Amino acid sequence: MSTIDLKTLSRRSFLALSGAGLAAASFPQDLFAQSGRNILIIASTQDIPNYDPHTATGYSASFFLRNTYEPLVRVAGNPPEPVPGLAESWEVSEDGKTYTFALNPAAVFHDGSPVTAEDVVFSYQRALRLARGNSWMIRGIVEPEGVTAVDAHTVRFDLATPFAAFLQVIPWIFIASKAIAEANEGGDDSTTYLQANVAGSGPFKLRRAEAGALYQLQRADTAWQTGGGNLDGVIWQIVRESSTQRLMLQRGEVHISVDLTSEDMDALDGAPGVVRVIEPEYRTFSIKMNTEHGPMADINMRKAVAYAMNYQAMRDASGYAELMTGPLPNGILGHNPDLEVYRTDLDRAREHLAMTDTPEGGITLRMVHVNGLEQQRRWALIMLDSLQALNIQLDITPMNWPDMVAACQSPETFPDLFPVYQTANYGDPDNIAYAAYHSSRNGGWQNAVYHNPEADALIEAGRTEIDPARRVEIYGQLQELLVADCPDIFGVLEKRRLGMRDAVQGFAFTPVASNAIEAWPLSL
Amino acid sequence: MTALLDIRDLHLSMHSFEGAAKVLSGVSLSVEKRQIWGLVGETGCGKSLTGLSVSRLVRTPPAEYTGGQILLDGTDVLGLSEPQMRALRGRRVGMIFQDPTTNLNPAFRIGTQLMDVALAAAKHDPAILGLQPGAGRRARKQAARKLAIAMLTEVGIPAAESRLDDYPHQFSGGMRQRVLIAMALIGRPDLLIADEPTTALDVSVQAQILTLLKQMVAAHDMGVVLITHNLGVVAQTCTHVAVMYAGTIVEKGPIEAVLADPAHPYTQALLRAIPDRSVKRGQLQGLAGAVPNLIHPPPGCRFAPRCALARPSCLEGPPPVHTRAPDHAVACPVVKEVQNA
Amino acid sequence: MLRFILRRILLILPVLIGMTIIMFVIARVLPGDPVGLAAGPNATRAEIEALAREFGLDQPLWVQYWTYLSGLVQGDFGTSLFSRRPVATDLAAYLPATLELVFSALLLAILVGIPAGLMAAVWRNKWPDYLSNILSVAAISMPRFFLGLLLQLCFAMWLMWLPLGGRFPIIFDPPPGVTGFYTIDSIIAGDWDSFWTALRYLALPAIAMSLSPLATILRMMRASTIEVMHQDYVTTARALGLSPRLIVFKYVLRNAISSSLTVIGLYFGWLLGGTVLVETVFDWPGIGLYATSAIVSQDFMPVVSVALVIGVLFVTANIVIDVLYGLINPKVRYQ
Amino acid sequence: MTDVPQDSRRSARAEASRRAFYRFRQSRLSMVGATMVAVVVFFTLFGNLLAPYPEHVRGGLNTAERFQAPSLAHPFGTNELGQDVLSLVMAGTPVSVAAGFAVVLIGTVLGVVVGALAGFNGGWIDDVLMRFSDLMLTIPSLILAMAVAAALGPGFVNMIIAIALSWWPGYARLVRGEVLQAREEVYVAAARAIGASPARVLFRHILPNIVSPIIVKMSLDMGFAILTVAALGFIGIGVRPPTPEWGTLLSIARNYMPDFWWTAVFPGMAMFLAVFGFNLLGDGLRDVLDPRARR
Amino acid sequence: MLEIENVSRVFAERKGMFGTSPGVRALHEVSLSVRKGESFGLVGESGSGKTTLTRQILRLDTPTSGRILFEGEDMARLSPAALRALRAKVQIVFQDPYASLNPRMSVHDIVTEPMLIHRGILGLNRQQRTDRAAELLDLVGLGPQHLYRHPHEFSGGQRQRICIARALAPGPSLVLLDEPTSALDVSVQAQVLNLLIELQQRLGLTYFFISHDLGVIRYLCDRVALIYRGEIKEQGETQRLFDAPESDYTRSLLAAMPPDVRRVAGR
Repeated sequence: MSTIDLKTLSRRSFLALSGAGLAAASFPQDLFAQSGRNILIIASTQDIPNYDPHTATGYSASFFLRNTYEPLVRVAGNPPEPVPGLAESWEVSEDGKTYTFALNPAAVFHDGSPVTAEDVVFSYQRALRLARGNSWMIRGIVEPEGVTAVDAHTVRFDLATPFAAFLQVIPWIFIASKAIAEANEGGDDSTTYLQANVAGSGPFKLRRAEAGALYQLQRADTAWQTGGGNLDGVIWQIVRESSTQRLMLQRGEVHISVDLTSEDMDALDGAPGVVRVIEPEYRTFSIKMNTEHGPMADINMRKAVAYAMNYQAMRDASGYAELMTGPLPNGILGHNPDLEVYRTDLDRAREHLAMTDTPEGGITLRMVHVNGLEQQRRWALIMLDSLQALNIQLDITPMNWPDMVAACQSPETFPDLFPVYQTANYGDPDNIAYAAYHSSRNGGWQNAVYHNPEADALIEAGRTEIDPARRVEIYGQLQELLVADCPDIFGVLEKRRLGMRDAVQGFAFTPVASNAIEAWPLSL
Repeated sequence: MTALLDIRDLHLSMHSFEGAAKVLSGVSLSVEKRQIWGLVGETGCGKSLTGLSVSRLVRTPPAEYTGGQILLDGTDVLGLSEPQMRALRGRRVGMIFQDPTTNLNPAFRIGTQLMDVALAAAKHDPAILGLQPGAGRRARKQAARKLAIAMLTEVGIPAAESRLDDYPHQFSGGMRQRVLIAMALIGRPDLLIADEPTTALDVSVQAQILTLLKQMVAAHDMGVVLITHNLGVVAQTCTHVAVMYAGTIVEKGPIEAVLADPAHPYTQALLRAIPDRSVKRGQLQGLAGAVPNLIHPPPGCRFAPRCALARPSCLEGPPPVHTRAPDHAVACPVVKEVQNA
Repeated sequence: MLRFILRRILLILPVLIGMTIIMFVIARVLPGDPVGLAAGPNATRAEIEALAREFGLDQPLWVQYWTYLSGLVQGDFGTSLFSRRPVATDLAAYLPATLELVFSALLLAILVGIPAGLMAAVWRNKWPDYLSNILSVAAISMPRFFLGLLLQLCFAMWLMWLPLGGRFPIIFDPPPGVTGFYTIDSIIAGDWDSFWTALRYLALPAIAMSLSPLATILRMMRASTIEVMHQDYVTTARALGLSPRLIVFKYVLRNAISSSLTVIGLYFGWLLGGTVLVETVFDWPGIGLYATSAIVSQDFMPVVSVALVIGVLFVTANIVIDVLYGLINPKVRYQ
Repeated sequence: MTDVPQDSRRSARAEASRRAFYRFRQSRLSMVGATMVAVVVFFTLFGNLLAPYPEHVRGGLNTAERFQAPSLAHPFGTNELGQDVLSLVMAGTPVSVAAGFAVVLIGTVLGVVVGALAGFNGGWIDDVLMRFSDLMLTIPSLILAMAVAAALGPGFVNMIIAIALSWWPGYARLVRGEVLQAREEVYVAAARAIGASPARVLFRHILPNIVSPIIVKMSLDMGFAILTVAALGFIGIGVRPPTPEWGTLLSIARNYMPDFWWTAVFPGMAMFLAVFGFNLLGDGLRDVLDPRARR
Repeated sequence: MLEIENVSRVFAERKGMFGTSPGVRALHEVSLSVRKGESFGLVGESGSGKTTLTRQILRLDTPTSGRILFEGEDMARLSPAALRALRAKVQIVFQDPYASLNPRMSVHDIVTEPMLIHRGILGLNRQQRTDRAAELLDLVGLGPQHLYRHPHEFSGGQRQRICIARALAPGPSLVLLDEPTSALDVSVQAQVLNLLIELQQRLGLTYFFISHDLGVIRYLCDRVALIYRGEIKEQGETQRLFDAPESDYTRSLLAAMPPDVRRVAGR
């Protein structure tokens, strides 16, 4: 390979080479540059089924929207901090209820028209109106009439209640062009149009979409953002097997792979031209228990299971991960690393089991894992193995995600045990606390059944409190309460695993939605 | 003068799961030009195998020739290589089989099939097409086509030229058999083997085809072996007859001699079993017993177990052949004794 | 002949209606909550109900069916509950990929299977026949997905001769679309580099798909050749001195192929239905992958539509086979 | 008097089966197939007992020994949870074979009922039943099975139901064709002429004479049923964990290729060999039982 | 005993793959009568409608028009029970002895089956049926030692004897013989023909004998009818028909007959 003069390598020879699959294991990523343009290729298992900025969810859609749309504020750094997006600057009132954003006058949509405060108002109202996608993050906090255009480049938010994490959630509410949206209203609030078209002001625009295969973005000629890298385009390529992603990364056929397993990371260790990013983040992975119905409604049964669980196997099977200490992600604001939590202790497990109605075990518990989620499957098997010590059988049911969501609607249909990831969309304890333990979320998958008025009160207090010290105190109490109540088997925090070609420049890890890569700062 | 076809003491075994069946044991038959030999016998007596052997169309294995010769104009076909054999088929020996429906390829026009045979024959004898050697492909094809038309006309197919492009299923049974006769004769063979050519046809059509056969023999100076189980057909058509039983020829000779004076008990029994005008109801005589197992055939005369005249000596060895009248041969020791006595 | 074709084409209609009814009944009788997924993990019950209303899923089954059918008449295959894209758009994008794969596999199977079957019959009970017999049973027994994985393991992962998966190097635009078949499009465009590239991407999945039909066609061809060689007309042809070559390649081949045709028609449908597995292994962006993801998310319209398209293609293929059969087989033609 | 016929009856049967067995043995491949099936049946019966790590079959794991390459202790290596792959593959035999057999059996029963009804009655019953099975055949079977299995949720029984649902039309067509053919046999006309009732004609004269092609199809289908079961497992909608089904094992293992190839290759080979055995056996049976199809 | 009055049978048009074939007129205004105790011969070439006519008589098929009377009763109007009873009285022997025996059944089962079906009429118990089967085998010249063998173990002639035994089992008065000897060799044919004559004399049977072989017809039948393309061309006493044929068709058929073998000899 080294004999090839990269400068003169034409499209023709590139095709020949890529068609041959390339005999050498190291495929010089520079070849991509020789294709004439700097195009970054990201491999992911996940398709982008929908890119309406106000209804789409999932990290693949997040990737798409973060690069084609612009929110008021972006998030960057580790720990994550709000940085200017459309808003050049912002002010917060003393009581934390009024936010005023000054828009960047240079900001223009892909069609060249300027981004105005009206577009912001339109977008927030539309998000709340459609009530899908990320709007749950601001529901009850931002009311439609609470967003007002002060002037063409100033927007004011009057919050219904103070919200400590407000600046952390608005990166996920994207601003679409009111003019384009209204021109394509189509009787359905533009949803048909926007799920397949882009009306954003992000640095990239859509060039090619082949559902299920790839989405190619192209640097917008109107890009007004500053400080970017040299990318001409980005391709989000769907590669369903992580091992394939890894091989492609090794061969240089992709630049970034966002869904690698720990085994893949091990295999990449020392691979030439590959950089591994293994960073802690706030995504929890725990096993929920049915605190309301069936054997797990008995706290002693929950504790028995929590003590019986083989935490070492859990950690082993999770690869790059650390065991959680309590309900909140390690290292997040208010997290108590000294919390005394459950660890494998069969004697204590049997003690607690003896206090239940079935002191000898002999029962069968039901655990659901979601089809296709390998780690959940592993945990189900570990649970099965662990429970054998208590003479408890485990019935493992793989379910499709929608069926599982449906099963979450009532305690009667919720399984005894259900492992679940909770991704942190924003780096605030409220994210996990509210989503996973507040009773208002009952019936949803994040917290199907657990409710405890004391916990609710603490969560609400933590949410509306602005003083960080006070919040640490509140979350400290909440953690102790939750450990005592044992609604979950607190699992692991998996480290984020990204694989990257060393040619990728300008990457800075941030622990929120870190696989929805922002391409603007990157260079090849 | 050597005979056109001279089968000498032919032995054929057929191997199967049960063992080797001696399906032909010492068959001898000599056919001259302008003779029509009827080869008659019951199912499984070896008539068809004898006919197929002349063209060497019996698959070996499972069959195996264990003795004898088949001389065609003095050449033993059993000693020929497959390509040499191919040169004889169609050109020296023509064949017609029983079922005109299955013997024509349904996927090809009859013209194509006739012309292919003519062209194959012309490879070994260019004179058939009436062309100089080295004539072009086109010319050969055209000559073959002309020949096919002539042949079809000769076997009595009206508007032959227009029917060349028809497919077999567009012909009636009798017409198909005429086409097959044309195919068998297009290479101008000296010998024609016709294996039950009329069995599948209705009586009225049968008569026409047999008449046609006789005409063809006269016109082309051929020898014919007509294989049939129907003595009526033999009586109608043949000049000579050979009666087969269990792989042997028990009696053969000119048709008048054999039919008027059947010597072999089997021939006699066969004739007595035919319901013809002279037989009154209830007077027909069948033949008791069954055809012997050819894997372990009876020693000596194979007909002995069913024979009314059989005596212990019949089982001792192959029955001696003796001549009863000129060309009238019988393989039966008893008859000989009776005659001598 | 033309009337026959027309009538057969008209007969597709009841098939379509029947298939859609069956699929509708099956999809609706079975448990599952497709709306739940489509609404997203954070949806409330009210939102789910609203979505169900939007898609008419709260209507009685026959109303839903009627809506679907009347849309179908106008080429509207409904909308994906999950992506909210029109299914017709997706199908238009995925179908050419699948067809290219299926046709290549079938072509390979025919081009290798028919001569190999003929040879096996000619060399009956000799070693090439035994070998082809063992290999073809093995090929039929080999799960396509396992074969795909092995091919991938050998040729893409270890030897690295061929790509792991996909259809074309993604940083390049595929050849300009006329047919949607990259190989043919690149030939049309005269772009040989693209052609070889497309072919290399096609190679492994096509081989993985073709092995089983290849073996079946081989066996079928062998059996029918042997059967034809036992026909009386072949004996007659031999008795009249035609050369073995002429007999085999002219007289036998045409008759034997016509009985193998039906198998080829059946295999077309089987391949279409079975692309799911190979497409999954090779990330081939076709309707199989599309159907799989729709099935997993219980997205009804794409599943029905994919089944429908495959069904119609299958029926169409059989019409084509019937016509071909008639062309080869004069008896049928003139009846 | 009665002894003689009894005796001859026995000898006739013996002769017929001896002949069939001879024909079967003639084909070495059939014998290989029969041997392979015998091995498969052996593992079906005893696979669970013979597994070197029976606790792994029950779901036990050992995360300290993840992804061990094949060795003496673990001839097929270990998987992502440190389970012995050999044990899982052995224990997977009964799953696949039982599922395949159940599918074929249900398909046969349904197909015979439908096909016999259609072929024997003719008329509109035939039309309706056959149009329906034609439609079912038109719907791509794998997609249908996947859709049904996905909707019913994973599980051994659900999977069997899903596959059998798309399996019976093949039998219905076969049986109908055979019944139609048998209906035209002279001995059937003879039975009707002596006044046999339709039921008698069907059960005494037609069905016994079409058993052979059905058995042949069943034996040939066994392999394909096992394949389909594995295919559903591979797509990820097969049995429930920890049931060690081959397709499911393969589907999980493909994530670990090429480094941990043993987790994929051994279950795949097991699948292939089992199907291979059944297909060879089915071929042999066809040669013996269904002389019409014999080459 | 059997009256066939103006029976026609038209097969409806059939839809083929490439088009429709028009209706086929298999029988046209056929009228015949068979007297008790006689042998009635029906002669015709292939496709002349012989087999279609037998199917009508056996009620395996229904005529398009016309009626068939058996012992004075219109068969079309019989109750199911009466039709079953009639089935015992009218029996058939088919042409092909290889195809007309169920290969899965033993001779015992084959021969006792009609008795089992008509046990209501015949009133035979199991043992009696077996005994009668043995008698019947004896009657047709096969020993009872063959009772538990299967059809494939028999030669064609023996099979045809089994078929005859089966036909006789329910005690019929009319036996249809559909070319019963045309698949047999001539020596075997003679035996079977003689057996038929003997049985007729012993049991007082009426035969409806179908054949394309004029020789066999002449040998066996008292009266004969010629059928050509579904129409009766001529019928009458056998001797008269052979000596003084009236229709052209009969004449041409007789002309096509092979000559008597013995006469050739005297040529």
